[in-house]
This record gives sequence, structure tokens and C-alpha cells, in this order.
Amino acid sequence: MIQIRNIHVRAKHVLLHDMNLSLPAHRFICLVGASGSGKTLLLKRLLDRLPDGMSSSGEVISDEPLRRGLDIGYIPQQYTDAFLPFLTMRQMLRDTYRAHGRKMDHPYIDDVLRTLELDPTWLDRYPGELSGGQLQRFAILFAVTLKPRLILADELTTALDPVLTRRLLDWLTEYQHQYGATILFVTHELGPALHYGEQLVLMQDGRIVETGTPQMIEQSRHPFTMSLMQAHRTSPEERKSSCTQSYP
Amino acid sequence: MKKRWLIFGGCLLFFISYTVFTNSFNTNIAKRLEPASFEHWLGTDGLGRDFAARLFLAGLISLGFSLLTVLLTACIGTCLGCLAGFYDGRLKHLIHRLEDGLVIFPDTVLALVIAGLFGASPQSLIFAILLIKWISYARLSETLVTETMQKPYISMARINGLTDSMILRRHILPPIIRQVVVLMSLDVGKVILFLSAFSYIGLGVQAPLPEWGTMLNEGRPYFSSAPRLMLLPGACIVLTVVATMGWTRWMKKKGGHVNDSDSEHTRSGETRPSA
Amino acid sequence: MHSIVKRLLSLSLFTLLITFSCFVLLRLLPGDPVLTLLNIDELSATPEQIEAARRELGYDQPMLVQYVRWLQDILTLRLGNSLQTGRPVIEMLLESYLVTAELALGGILIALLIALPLGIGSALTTRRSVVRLAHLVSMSGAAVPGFWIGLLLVDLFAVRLGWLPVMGREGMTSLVLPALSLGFPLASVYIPLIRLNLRRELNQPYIELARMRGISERTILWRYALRGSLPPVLSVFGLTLGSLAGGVVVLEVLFAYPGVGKLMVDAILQRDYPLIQGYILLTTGIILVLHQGVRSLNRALRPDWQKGTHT
Amino acid sequence: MYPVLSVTDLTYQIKDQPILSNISFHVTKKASIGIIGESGSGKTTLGRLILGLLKPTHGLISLHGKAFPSGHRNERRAIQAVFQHPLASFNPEWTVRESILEPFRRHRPILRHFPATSEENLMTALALAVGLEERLFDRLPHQLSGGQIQRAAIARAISIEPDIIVMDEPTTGLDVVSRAQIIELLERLQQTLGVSLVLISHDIDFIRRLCSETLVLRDGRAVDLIDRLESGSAYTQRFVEAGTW
Amino acid sequence: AASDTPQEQNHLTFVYNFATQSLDPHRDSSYVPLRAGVTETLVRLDDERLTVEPWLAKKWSYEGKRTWRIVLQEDVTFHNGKQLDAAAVKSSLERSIDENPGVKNALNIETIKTDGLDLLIQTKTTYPEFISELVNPNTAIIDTKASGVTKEPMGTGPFQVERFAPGTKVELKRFKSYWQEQAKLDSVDFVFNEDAGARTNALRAAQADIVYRPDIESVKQLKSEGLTVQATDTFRVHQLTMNVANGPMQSFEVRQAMDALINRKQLVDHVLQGYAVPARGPFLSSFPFAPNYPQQLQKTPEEWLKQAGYTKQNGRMQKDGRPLKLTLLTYAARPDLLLIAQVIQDDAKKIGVAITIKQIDVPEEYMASNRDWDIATYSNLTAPRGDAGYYLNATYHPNGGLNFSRVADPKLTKQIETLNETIQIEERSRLAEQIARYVNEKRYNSFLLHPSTLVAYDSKRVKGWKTEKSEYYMITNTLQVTD
Ligand SMILES: Nc1ncnc2c1ncn2[C@@H]1O[C@H](COP(=O)(O)OP(=O)(O)OP(=O)(O)O)[C@@H](O)[C@H]1O
Ligand SMILES: Nc1ncnc2c1ncn2[C@@H]1O[C@H](COP(=O)(O)OP(=O)(O)OP(=O)(O)O)[C@@H](O)[C@H]1O
Ligand SMILES: [Mg+2]
Ligand SMILES: [Mg+2]
Repeated sequence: MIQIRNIHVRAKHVLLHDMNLSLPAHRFICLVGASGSGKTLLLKRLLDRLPDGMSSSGEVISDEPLRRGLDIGYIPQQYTDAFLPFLTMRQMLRDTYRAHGRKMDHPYIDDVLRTLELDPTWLDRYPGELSGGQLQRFAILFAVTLKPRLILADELTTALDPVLTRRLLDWLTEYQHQYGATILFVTHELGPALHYGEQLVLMQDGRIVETGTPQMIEQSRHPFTMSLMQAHRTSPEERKSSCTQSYP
Repeated sequence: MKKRWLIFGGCLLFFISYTVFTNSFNTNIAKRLEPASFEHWLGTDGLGRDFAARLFLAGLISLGFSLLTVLLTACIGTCLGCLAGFYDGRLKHLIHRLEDGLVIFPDTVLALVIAGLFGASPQSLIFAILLIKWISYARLSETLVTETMQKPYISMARINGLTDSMILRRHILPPIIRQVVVLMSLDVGKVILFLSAFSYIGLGVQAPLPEWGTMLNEGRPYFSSAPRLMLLPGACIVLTVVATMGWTRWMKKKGGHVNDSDSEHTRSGETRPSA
Repeated sequence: MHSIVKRLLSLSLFTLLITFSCFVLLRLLPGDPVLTLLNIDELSATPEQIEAARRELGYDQPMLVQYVRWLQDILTLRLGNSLQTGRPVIEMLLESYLVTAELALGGILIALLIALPLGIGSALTTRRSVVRLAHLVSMSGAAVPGFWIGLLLVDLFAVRLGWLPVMGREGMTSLVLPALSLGFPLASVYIPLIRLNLRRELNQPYIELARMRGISERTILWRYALRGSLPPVLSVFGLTLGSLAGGVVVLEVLFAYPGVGKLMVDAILQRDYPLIQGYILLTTGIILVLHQGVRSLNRALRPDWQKGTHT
Repeated sequence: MYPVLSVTDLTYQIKDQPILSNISFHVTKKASIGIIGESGSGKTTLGRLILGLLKPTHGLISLHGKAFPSGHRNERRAIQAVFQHPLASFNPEWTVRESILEPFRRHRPILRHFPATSEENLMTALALAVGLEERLFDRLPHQLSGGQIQRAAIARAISIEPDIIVMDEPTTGLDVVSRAQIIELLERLQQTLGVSLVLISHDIDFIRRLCSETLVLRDGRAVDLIDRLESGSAYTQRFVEAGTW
Repeated sequence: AASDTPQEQNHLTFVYNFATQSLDPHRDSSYVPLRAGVTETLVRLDDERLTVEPWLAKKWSYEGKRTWRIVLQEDVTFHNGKQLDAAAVKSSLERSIDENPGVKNALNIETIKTDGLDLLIQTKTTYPEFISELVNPNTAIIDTKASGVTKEPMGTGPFQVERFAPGTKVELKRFKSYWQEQAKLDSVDFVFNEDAGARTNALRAAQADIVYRPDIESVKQLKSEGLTVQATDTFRVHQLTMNVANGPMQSFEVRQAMDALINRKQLVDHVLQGYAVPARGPFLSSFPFAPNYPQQLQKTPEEWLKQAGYTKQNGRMQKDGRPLKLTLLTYAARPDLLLIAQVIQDDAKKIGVAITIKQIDVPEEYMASNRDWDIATYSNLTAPRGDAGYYLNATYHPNGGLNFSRVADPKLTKQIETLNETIQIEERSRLAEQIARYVNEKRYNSFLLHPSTLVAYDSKRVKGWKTEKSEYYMITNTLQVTD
């Protein structure tokens, strides 16, 4: 159980407005929101690594320690930036283990590699030699190396083909059950969110609009939620006309 | 701002008149090594010349000279370095070999050869320093270019149809120039020192024209009897370097839109105003 | 295999070119060793005698002939004897290289001891005082000649306190002062260079993301940021090494540390051609090795810098 | 009438290892091609080849019948791109505005529609087109969110009226609303300006909307080159199904 | 250093102002082996009387037919224990001729024959200076059979080489079977340092006992610290070499004007701080052949110039509408010359003569091959081996190697050639004196001053030090230290 209390983040102007949210343990939580609504910032705040020059108030309360890497796995949205260009995947993986005083867990790594459809030989490649999707999958691998109990996944399927996306989300669900983990999955597509999410959090303009189970969200009367739902359901032609009104 | 310039101009004028008045070339060896007095503000040097006037005159010569040389060197070095980093292949190889070939000679040896070949003149002095110093600029800029070239925004610039020279000028040079400028401001002092080192082999400014580096050298025998003869020129060079560094930082603050506390891109970009 | 042969070929071609151009340049310089050899300052010699000596040494021959003769010697692995001392060139060079290496290593060590903590420290901290100190040291190092520092240090540590020898080359104690005088100005370049590049590297997104993976600050600094920021520093460092390999004349004289710098200046003043040519050959070799080393090190540090990679 | 873009028998290898083999297709005016395929199948590489950023091992790329890239001054106006990872394609030291204006300034004299448009007007128009607040253009790229920077990249790509835009995953990071806006925008560009698109995407819906033809890649080989997604092989079918929620 | 090895009482550290890379006595132009007391020559120069005295040669005589007989000392052994004999001397002299073209020219030897313990040496031409040329340190006698001559020459001196660090120092130890009285010192460090300041510092830090040529400017301080600074005249003269081949200096009056312009006392007192004596002619006045110059009527430079046809207009000396502009060469190897040049430049400006200073690299080289100069500061050794022949020939004979002025005065040439034929010592002195006077009258060169050699040491500790005018003999068997 992680409690977010009155989190307020500002740079030049306010980016997150007094946010309150509780993330129950062992859940697959989906964070949905428009572009620029502050989803990534919220994750960074949870990691306690806001960009320089931002100030924040409020607190994150957790009954268990939240150590980066060990307890929290983070899959960044800008996944290509996540890798040191001069190290091979294997070296970085080893560093991750070493940073927490662990030994390489080879069977586990092999297992994850297989699930992510990553060729083990790619471990010896430099980031520049891998495709976007491959990199993103490595970012996932890195996030789960130490079997953290909280996974912050920021748009983790953007570079993945649909088949892989489904497989991956299935696996994440499985992981969540196996390790009793909490997964905070950021997306702006309602499709996967409704499909996989046990709980949904909707954000708009730095505020939490609504939280609830998929069913509750589908039934919601909130205008933002409704517009999202509508966009999700309708065909693209209809989608745009309905959305532009509610979106400033 | 204006006021500051006025004060600066006033001081300059004052020093010029002092220098003209006391005539820094008048030797009067009966009055050598005199301590500071009203007549000679900083005393006299080993030949009884007014030290303050010489120091000032030397400042003009040293500064002008070293700024010119450093500028020239940095330009040429950075250009060649950028070319080597930008165009892989033959040109790069050629530039590398040129660097290797020149680096082999110790500074003094190179200067000796130049002095012998072209005679002692300011041009050959500049040439000698150029030959010695361009390499470090070339090296630095080459590595930095190589690094920048990896960035996708360079590919994007290509796609946008920018010519090689535009890419170099607009995307690659600015971050390099920052480092080059730092190196330059350090080199201003070094070049002044080079002047003195080379005056020993007759390459420097010809006597009796003063120049800080040479004065520093000349003052060396008086280290125990009149330490100011050595300390003051040294202090002047230090101040010059400090001033050039400060000046470059000031320029940067005034100029570029890049909001950096100190010449590099930081992530604390939030401080800049957004429209 | 093929590429090694090709490389060697190109290297020897380069060496040939260098030695030849030096040969030509040196002989274009006015003067020859004859006047010094005849000790014209103290012993009388008529113009005819001078001419005869010149003929005897073969310096009246065309340049190309002289060069070819020298090359022949080289190919039979003979660098000849110094004209002035009559000692084998190779022996003199090796001796003074040893001294130079000692001095250079000492200087570099000092430079690193100053530049690394200050450069890294000032890149990491936001404390004004540290940044100021770094600035101050680098500026004074840039503005003050080595011999100046040397004189001050000697005056303090050797003359006044009597802790260290004024000069000479006897063990570590006599190396301290020259190394300091050499190292301090050297450090001046590296402080801002390290600082700038380290900060640039620390601002890269992958560093931030490595932090989010829980990598310790120590690893981030020593294994990641420093490694990434090293290439520009190393490139300049290679040059420093190269120029140190050429000797530091003034300090060598001041501290009676007879390295190659002094040897060469004397050799040039006296036009001791065999010594100069031997020096050029040897130094070319050393510098090529050094530079190749720096380049390969850079390539090893940044394997991503090869062509054809993309993200 | 030459096709806008034609790719013939394109092969690309890295250290003798084939990344792409024998790809051929062409794109006529106003038509667009979608490229789909599993991750690592060579889509991005194909895009970079088309953009002339990589040299094909063999094969030919031509724009309007002329081999590309030929080094001609103005040939670059005809083709624009949005990268898979847009943040890195912005100079980190420039404001987004400057990065966007860069190609415009370069090609302004040869533009057909808005050579006379002032830079401010252009920016306003672009901001509107991609659904971004204009003030965001004055920020540095890393100060924008993923979706915002994506839209900025699209804005840059359309600013010089290219004949063809290569887009690598343009909808990633876009929320449904912006995605819809972009689709609409691209459609309009296709219609009014006759822009052709090379769309590399996993977004089946997106491809279906915009592309008249789809190239399906697998391990660097063309599996299908089809008009309707539904008519593809089993491999393609799997994609289409999975991509529909 | 003195403090290095306290158990070794009789140790002395001497700091010398040149560094050598080789100890080969026949090549080393800094004469370290001789100066360090490792090698000895056949004859030596007496510092007081400036005459040539026996050393390894007991006596000598001219046998006629250009032949000299040299009788050697008996019971002299080399450091390796080998006996010195005529054959060894012959071999050594031959080696020095082979190795050193300068020596070959200077000795001018045709043949060397041994005759028991004696040597018979025939010169190529009549060569009266021959014996005095044997003073040359490069003719020192060594055992040529021994190996390692560049690092450990086998001489006959009171000290033998223990270790040689090229460019740094020579460690010497007493030679037990020295043919004269054994050295009083057990060991000596003969250290090289070319930096005057550093040498001075070594003394001040008590890391050296004797320092050759300390920093002039620090003399006062050294004295105040209780150290002794000894100044001794040298055979060197700083002169203004005048280009009499072309340009304004062809005129006798202009040369006179330049000469009159120089305030020698001022140069001595202020540029050299009194460590020099004003020069009237090339030779130190203590030389037997130094002339007594008549006290002549002093004319001012302006008067001389007027006499030469120059008039002062707008503060400039002009003749036929052309101002008098001179180029003055100087070089950095002797810093005092640089200062002197600047003083002269300034003095000349005061009388309306513009002097441009040009700094050159190797003066001999430049002056010999260029004619674009009028005057040059130059420093000459005038009678380094006690004979005037060398200087007069080199500087004033048209064939002289140092005749940069291009003096070609038939009368002068004749006189010099007569000198070269004269063997009898007194007659030689008379002739030399006559030439010196003539040269002075003609003002071919203008002599400025004889700089002194400074040597600083701790007189409480060091005993028996004597600074030689010739600067040849430094570490001797009589030198000692007390504690
Ligand atoms: N360093 C920064 N300085 C100032 N503003 C910033 C900075 N980083 C992000 N922002 C702004 O904060 C807001 C929220 O950004 P954030 O990255 O959290 O959005 P997001 O919800 O992740 O959107 P997306 O889905 O597009 O990634 C955006 O409007 C963005 O422009
Ligand atoms: N420098 C390289 N060395 C070796 N292999 C490389 C290199 N660059 C790319 N590859 C390989 O080429 C293949 C194609 O890469 P590409 O980036 O084109 O894939 P993609 O289709 O864009 O995939 P994604 O959808 O994941 O972005 C990948 O398998 C990648 O690993
Ligand atoms: Mg985001
Ligand atoms: Mg891709």
C-alpha cells in the first residue's frame, strides 16, 4: 500500500496539483491521461527523482521501503535514453545486480528474455545496435531484474507490435501474481487499460480526475472520462469530433 | 554600464599619458632598481627604466599579441578538428598525421626552426605558436564533434536539408565553442609566457619593447633583491587570464539564449522564461 | 593480418616523411656544426680550415645524398654518434628519455592529483567555494610559468626550510619540486576540461535513468559519467604526453634534470645533426605509439562512436 | 509521371549480416504506404535508408524518378521525417521553436504555399495543427512530455510541405485525442497538399485509416504488400487482430 | 651535497655553470675533466704571471726546424695505474687531433716522434704559439688504451671519476697515487647547473660548497648571509664589433664616436654591478703584452660625428640628408650583452643616433654570413692560453675565423704575420703590444669591459680555493674543507 498525500509539483507553474492517491498492493493499476497531464512526473515523484529545478511538496507514504531498482522498477517512456551508449546490455545488467549486492540470477534472466522474445546474444550488443522495440524490451528486463514489488511502467508498449504487446501485458499480470507486485501502468489508451487494469486512475492537467475499477470507469459520468470512453468505443472519424470539444 | 566604460577610458588615458611622460625606454642605469617613489610609481628596473610605464606598455603589447594569436590558433585548430571529426576518411587521416608530425617537436625546437627559417619577426612568432598550439584545439574539437555526430538531431538536420557547413555551424560548433573558449582563456596567459620563452631565442618582441613574459624573465635575477620585477608581470598575466575568463562568461550571459550557469547545458532549464 | 601489414607500411611511410622533412628543414637552417666543432670561440681557424672541416663531415654534399646516407645507417640500425660528444646517439637519447620520463611522470602525477579532485569536485558540487577554488587554481596555473612556481617552491622548501634538494637527480626527494613546477601548470588545463565534460555527461538522460535503476552514485560517477567524459580529456592528455616526451627545457635547466628537451635545444644550437635525427626518429615512434594508444583507449571507452550505429 | 518514391530491390547488411533483403515498392502521389512488422524486423532501418541516412548495400531509392540522395541542394525539401524517438531528434540546446523553424528557414524560398508566411504565423498554424499550446514551443525539448515532443516533431515535419513524410511510430506517446487530431491532420495534408506518407507503425488502426497499401516485414523480408490489411497472410492477420482492442 | 653524507667529512660539492654530456677530455668543450682535476695537460697557465709553466711536461725547448722537444715528468701514473710515457702522450695527442678538428687546427702538428721519455713534435708551419696551445684542456693526456673514455677518462689528475651522470654531475674520488701531493679532499661532487639562480640557491641551502658564477644580483644577499664571493678578472673582453666592410662604420670618425659614446664606468658599475673592469684594449692590463694606452684628448661623440660630416637636424644626426641609423646585433646567450646593447641604444638616442637592436641566435654564424649590421656586442676570449696570437689572428687577420668586422688592413696583416714567425717570447710580447696599440688607434673594435668571474663559497668551510683567471683549474689537490 502506497499513499500519495498532497503531492504538489511545480516548476514555472504548477504541474501537479495537490494530488492524493492510494495505490493498493498487489494490483495492476492503470494510469490513463492525456498527453502532458503529468503522468510521467508523478512516476518521477514516486521515484523521488524530479528533474532539476522542480520543487515539490507533500509526501509518499509506504509501509515498506521504496528503494530504487530494488523495490521499484521503472520503465521509462524515453526508453532509448535509458542505456549508456558505451556499455553492452550485459554490462549494464551486471551493474544493476552489483549495485544492490546481488549475484546475476541467470535462470531468471533467461526466462524473462524468453518471454520478451529477446535473443540472449543481444545482451552483448551496444544500445545503438538494437531496434526501438528491442530496446524497450530491454528496458523492461532491467526494470524487473531484481523482482521489485512496485513496477512503474511508463508507456511500455509504444515500440512493440500488437502481438508482443498483448503477450507482454499477460506476462506482467502473471508477474504481478507471482511476486505479489504492484504495477502502475501508464498509458493513454483505454483499450489495454480496461482489459488489464484492476484499478484505473484518470488524470487530466495535473489533477486526478477519477479512480476506480474498469467497470466503474465505464459507467462514469465525469465528462473527461466519458469523452475518453467515447473515443475508445467509436470509430476514428467520430472520435475526433467528439473529443475536440472537451479538450481545450 | 556607460559609467564603467567612462572610468575605464579615463584610466587608460591616464596610464597612456603616464607612459608617454615617463618614457619607458629611457635608461638611466645609475638609478637602477630604485624602489617606488613619486617619480617612478613602481620604481625602476635593472636598467633604471620606469617600471610602471613599462608594465603598462608591455600589457598593451602582450595582450594584443596574445589575443590575436590565441584567436587565430583557436580558429584554425577548431576548424581542422571539426573537419577531421566531421569527415571520416582521408581528410581525417591527413589531419591526424599532420598533428602527429608537428607534435613530435618540442615547442622550443619548433620555435628555433621557425626562427631560423623565417627570421625573427612577429609573424614567425605567431606562426610558431600557431604550429604548436593548434593541435590541442583540433584534438578537443575532433572528439567533441565525433561525439555530437552520434546524436539523432544531426541526422534530423541532414533530413532537413542542411548542408554540411550549416550543420557544423549551427549544431556542432556551439557546444564545442564553449569548451574551446575555456581553453582559449587559459591559453591567453600561456601565449604570453610563450613570448618570453621565445624571446630567449630571439623570436620574441625585440628589445627594448617590453612585454610581460620577457619582463618576467628579465626580473628573474632580481628575485631576491627586487621581487616586484618578477612578481608584478606575473600578477598581470594572472589578472589577464582572470579577466578573459570573466569576460567570456559575461559574453555568454549576454549573448546566447542558452541558459547555463557556466557554459554548459544543464537540466535546470526551468529558470528561463517561457512565453 | 593484411591490415597490420598495411598499417605498418603507412606508419613507416609517415616516419620516413617526418624524418625527411626534418632533415630538409634542419639543413635549411643557417649554420652547421662546424663552427662549434672547431670551437671557434677559443681556437683560431681560418676560413679554409672551416671549409675543410665541413667537407670532411660531408656537409657540403647535396641534401639528398646526406639523407640517403643517414637512411642507410638507420636501416642497418645505426643512429651514429653525436658530433659534439662523440657518444652513441642512442645511448644519449635513452639516458635523457629516462630522465624525461621520470620528470614527466612526476609532473603528470601531480597534475592528476590536483586536477582530478578539483575537476571532479567542482563538477559535482554546487558549493561556490569549491568551484571558486577550482577556477583559481586553473587560472593561476595557466598564467604562471612553471619556472616561476619552481623558483618560489625552491625558495621556500629548499632554501628557507631546507627540506628538499635545490636541484639534482637523486631519488624521489629531488623529483618533488620539478614535478610540482611541471604539474601545476598542467593541471590548469585539465581542471576546466574535466569539469565541463563531466558536467555535460552527468546531464545526460541515461545517467538520470541509471540512478532510477538504483545504481549507486559511486558507480555512476566512476564507471559511467567519468568514462563518458574522458575522451575529450584524453585527447588533450595525449597531446600533453607528447609534448612532455619532447622535454621541458626550462625546468630541466633549472633543476639540472637533464632530459631530452635540454639535450635537443643544445643539439639544435650546435646543429648536432645525428643527435637531432635520432631524436626525431625515436620521438616519432614514441608519439605515434602514445597517440595510437590514446585513440584506441578512446575507442575502447566509447565503442558506440563507430560509424553505422544508430538509435 | 514518376512515383513520388520508389524503392527497388533494396538490401542492407551490417557486417555481412542482412538486416533488409530485396525490398521493393513505390508510393505514388497522394498515396501512402504503411509498414508493419514485428519488432526488429527492419522497419526503422528501411525508414533510414529511404531518408538517405544509411547507404544501401545494394538497391535503389528514387524520389520523383531521380536517384536519392544525389546531393542536390533542394532535393531534401521533398522528404521529411519523424523519428521513432523524437526527443533525441531535437537539439537539446535549442528551443523547440528554433528546431521547428530550422527546415522552414532553409527551404523557405522554394515553398509553394507559405513562403510569405511569417515565422510567427507559421508557428501558430503548426501549433494549431498538431494541437499543442504555442507557448510550449519556447521550451527546451526535455521540458516537454513525451506526447508533446512527438507532436512538435510532427509539426516540424509538415512545416516545409514535403512530398513525402517518413514517420516512425508517430502515434506513440499520443493520447487518443491528439492521435485523432494527427490522423485528421495527415489526412488533410494528403488531400490538400498531396503529401505521401511512409508510415511505420504498430498502430493498425492508424495504418488502416491513412494508408492505401501496407508492406509487412518479417526478419528484413517483405512478407506482404497488400491493399487491404485483411487480405494478408496469417502473420499479418495476427497483427491486425492483436492491434484491435 | 654537503649534508648528504655526514660521515664523509672531506667531501665538497662544487656547482659549475655548464652541463656536459660527455667526459671525453678531447671533445668536451666545457673542459669538465680538466676543471674537475681528472686530467692534466702537458703545460699549464700560471695565473699570476700569465706565463706557460710545466705540468706533465717537465720542460721543453725549440729544436729548430719547426720541432719542439718536450721532456715529460717521471713517475706519473694514470688512474688505472699505467705509467705515463712518451708513447702514451703521443697516442693521447694523436687522439685529440683525430677527435677534435679544433685541436687539430690549433696544434698544427705535422709529426710526433718519441725519443725515450721525450717527445719530438714537428709543426706544419713555424708556429711559435705551439707550447702555449698545449694549455688547451682538449689536449689533456689520458690513457687512450682504457675504454669508456666518455664516462670515465683515465687521466693523471688528483681525482678520478667515480660516477658520471651525464648532464647532472660527476662524482670524484681522490686518486691515491697522484704524482704530486695527494688531494686533501676524499671526494668531490662536481655538479652541473646552467641556471644562475639555482646555483645560488644551492649554496644558500647549504647544498653546495662552492658555486661557480652565482647570480650577480644576489651577491649582496650572499655576502649578508656570511658567504664569500670572489671576483676575478677573466681573459674575456666584451666588445663592440664594428662592421668596417660596409655602412657608416667604415668611417673612422663614426667608429670613434661610437667608442666615445660608451660610458664604460657606468656599464661596469651598473650593468655588471662592479664585477668587471673597464677595458682599454683587448688584453687585461696584467698581461705582459698589454700596452699602456696614452691618455688622449677626449672628444665627445658629437664632435667626432661632426668631424665625420654629420650635423644635427631635428634632433637627428644627419649627413647628406640621411640620418645615421645603425643596426646593433646582440644575442641572448650572454644576458649582460643584451642589457649593454639597450644602454648603448639609449645613449645613442640622446645624441641623435638611432640604433635598432636585432637579437640573433648564433652570433658567429650570423656575423660571418650577413652584412646587414653595423655594430655587434660580442664577447671574446683574448689570450686564453697566455698567448696573444690566437686573438689577433682570429679577429684582425683577413683569414681569421672571428674577423667579423672584415678588417683587411695590409699594415695590420703584415704585423700579425710577423708575429706568427716570431718564436722568442719577449719579442712576441713586444709585437703583440704594438699590434694591440695599432688596433686601438684604428678603432676597429671598441672594447667595453672585462667581466669578472664570480665564485661564491663558504670561506669558513672551504679552504684553498682560488679562482683562476683562465678558468681552467678548479678542483685541485690543495682544495680542502674544514668543519
Ligand atoms: N522539465 C520540465 N520543465 C517544465 N515543464 C515540464 C518539464 N517536464 C515536463 N513538463 C511539463 O509538465 C507537464 C507534464 O509532463 P509529463 O511528462 O508528466 O506528461 P505525461 O502525462 O507523461 O504526458 P505524455 O503522455 O505526453 O508523456 C507537461 O505539460 C510538460 O510540458
Ligand atoms: N548496428 C547494428 N548491428 C547489428 N544489428 C543491428 C544494428 N542496428 C540494427 N540492428 C538490427 O537490425 C534489425 C532491424 O532493426 P530496426 O531498428 O530496423 O527494427 P524495427 O523494425 O524498427 O524494430 P522496432 O519495431 O523494434 O523499432 C534489428 O534486429 C536490430 O537488432
Ligand atoms: Mg509521459
Ligand atoms: Mg524501429
